[in-house]
Amino acid sequence: MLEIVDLACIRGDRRLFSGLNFSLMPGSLLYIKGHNGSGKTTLLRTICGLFLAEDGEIRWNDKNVRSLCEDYNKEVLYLGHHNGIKYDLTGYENLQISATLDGDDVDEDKILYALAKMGLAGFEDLPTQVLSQGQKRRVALARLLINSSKLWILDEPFTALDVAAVDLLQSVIAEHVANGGMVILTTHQEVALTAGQVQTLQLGD
Amino acid sequence: MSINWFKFSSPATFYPLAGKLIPIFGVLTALIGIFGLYWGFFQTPDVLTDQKQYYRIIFIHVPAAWMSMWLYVIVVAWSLIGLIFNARLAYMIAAAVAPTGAIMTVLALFTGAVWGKTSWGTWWDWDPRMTSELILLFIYVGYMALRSAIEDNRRSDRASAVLALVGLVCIPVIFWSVNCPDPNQCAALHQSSSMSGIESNILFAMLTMTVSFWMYCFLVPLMRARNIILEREHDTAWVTEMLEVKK
Amino acid sequence: MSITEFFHMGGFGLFIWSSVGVTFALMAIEIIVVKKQHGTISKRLTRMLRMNKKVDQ
Amino acid sequence: MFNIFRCIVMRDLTLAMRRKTDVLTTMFFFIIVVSLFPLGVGTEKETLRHIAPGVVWVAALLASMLALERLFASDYSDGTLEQMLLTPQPLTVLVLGKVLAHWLLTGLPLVLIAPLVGLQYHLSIESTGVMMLALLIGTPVLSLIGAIGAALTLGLRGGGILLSLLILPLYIPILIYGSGAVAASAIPGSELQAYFSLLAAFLLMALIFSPLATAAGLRISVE
Repeated sequence: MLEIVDLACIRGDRRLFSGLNFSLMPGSLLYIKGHNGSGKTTLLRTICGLFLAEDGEIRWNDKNVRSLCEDYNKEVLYLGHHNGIKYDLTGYENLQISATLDGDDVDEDKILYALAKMGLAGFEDLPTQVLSQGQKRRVALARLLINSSKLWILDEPFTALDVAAVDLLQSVIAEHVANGGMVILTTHQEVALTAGQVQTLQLGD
Repeated sequence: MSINWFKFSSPATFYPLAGKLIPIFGVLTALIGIFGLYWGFFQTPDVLTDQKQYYRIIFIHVPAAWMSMWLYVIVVAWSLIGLIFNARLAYMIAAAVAPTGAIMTVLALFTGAVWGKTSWGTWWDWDPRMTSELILLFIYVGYMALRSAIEDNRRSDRASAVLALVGLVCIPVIFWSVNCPDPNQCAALHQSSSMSGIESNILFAMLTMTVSFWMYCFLVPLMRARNIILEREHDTAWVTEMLEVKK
Repeated sequence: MSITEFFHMGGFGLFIWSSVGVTFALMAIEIIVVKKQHGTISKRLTRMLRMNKKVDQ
Repeated sequence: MFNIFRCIVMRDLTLAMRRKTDVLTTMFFFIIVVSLFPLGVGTEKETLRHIAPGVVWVAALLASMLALERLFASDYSDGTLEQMLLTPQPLTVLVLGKVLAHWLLTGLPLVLIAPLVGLQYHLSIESTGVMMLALLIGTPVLSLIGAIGAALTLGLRGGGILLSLLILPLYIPILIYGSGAVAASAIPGSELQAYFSLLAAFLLMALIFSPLATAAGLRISVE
């Protein structure tokens, strides 16, 4: 269970937001809405631990995130604007490295299954450099399938995706939320949820 | 009365305090400086006979050298306070002190070179202490270069704090390796520092000059800190209202 | 310690007075530069303030 | 923990193998710089033998300095560095892995090339051996301390020059004792043990402290 207690962030001498309070129960999805520059990305990066908040606290299962550090990282998966994959390595190698780094022992066919599910069958051992922008994004999103983190933090995950990929991603998110996961995402598309509840947070005036 | 340190830790309260302290340090620097020079040039008896008149350069060289090293420790101290307490003001003071430290190093190098010319005949003979002073200048320049290369104040504060810390850990090793390049027979300081057999008047004059330099090293960083505070807090309420009052 | 002797300093006068002179000159320059910076910053900020005030009306 | 370390090192090595040219650039830079000095200083045997230690070490410093920029830059630009910060592994282990991979690609070739330089500068076999050993112990320290600078100047324009401004002063002890060892080896009957123990002490200190500083630098730069 994630809890944010009067969080405040300053970026480049500009106070983005302050006194932010909300909590997220397992099996729920949080939309963060706001105009550009309202601090959406900074908030996401603060929650996952990349950005140091000015003051306020983030608690995971009632324990401050800073004291948890590595254990908290195990629970969180962050997908930002960058794809987070190496363009010289193949899709398969990228996933395998990120799996070992995340500490999940993932065998070969699980990775191949994830890549196939994301519509990359046959592209597994091509250097991701040659893939299209959408396919690179799919390789990055394939990590969601093989990762065991509870909390997903996705920063505009639907960009550069075609219609088929958007539906696919929506079903993956819905499935994750259905079996007790938590998702925080900033997006313009709505995600049709079967189970779990949806919260929205408006940032900036 | 218990001094509430955190009262002065916010830029808003520090700014007027610095404003009050600046004239005090200015007067102190001038008075003690003049007194020190008078004592150094007129009170020293004829110990400083003709061929040793150049000795009077130490009244400037030694204080500048001490201050250059002392100010680096101050920069690291304030950077540490900033890192630990996440206090923006501490970073600003560290940023304000560094340029003065660099100037002190330049002064120490220049007066040291003049001293070298008079006593050993060459402007620069790679004397270990002078080389250490030169390396200290490079470290200052590196610190200030990193600070100015990063626009985002938050990152430049913390990045330069880490650099200052790494520099502090390395400085003893660097100074030691410069002083004793051949570890087998480590002639620690082949130029034995001439502090021991110093005549009391000269010592007194030099110590007064050091105090005067010390006051100077309070004065200028405080002034520069006020500039940095103004620059960084320009959109806060207290700055706008202060500017209105002044207008 | 006549005046000429004072400046002659046993032949080292040039050296002593150049180092003393450069030191105090550099210190004075630093003080003046920082003071001037203070002036320009507060002037710039007051001008920005006036501009914002005009925009608000 | 070890297989994480191994995974990072293998990842960086495979990445480097995919782009063969990057590997050789550092080594050739070293050779070029070392070969320039005789053209400038003169090719008289005695002077060459005299300046060899200093030239080799300054060239090693510059070569490892220029290679440092690539240490984190490509990971920073494609977002993998962020992912590394978010893995449940201690960042210092990941940093050590990356620095080891970087050293294998840039520091080790310098050590292997040293005999060639020994020939160029008419160094005796014994001196060349001492030079190789000193480089073997010294270049990792260069990479470790350089990694701190690379982390701090991540993503800054003009990062290369800035990086050298920050880090070269910190390299001075290694330069002094590294070249001191090679110079002392030319004098018969001189004791080299002290030099190597000092270089080893620097290596140990760097191994302990620099990953901490680099990790802190990375967290600050990736923010």
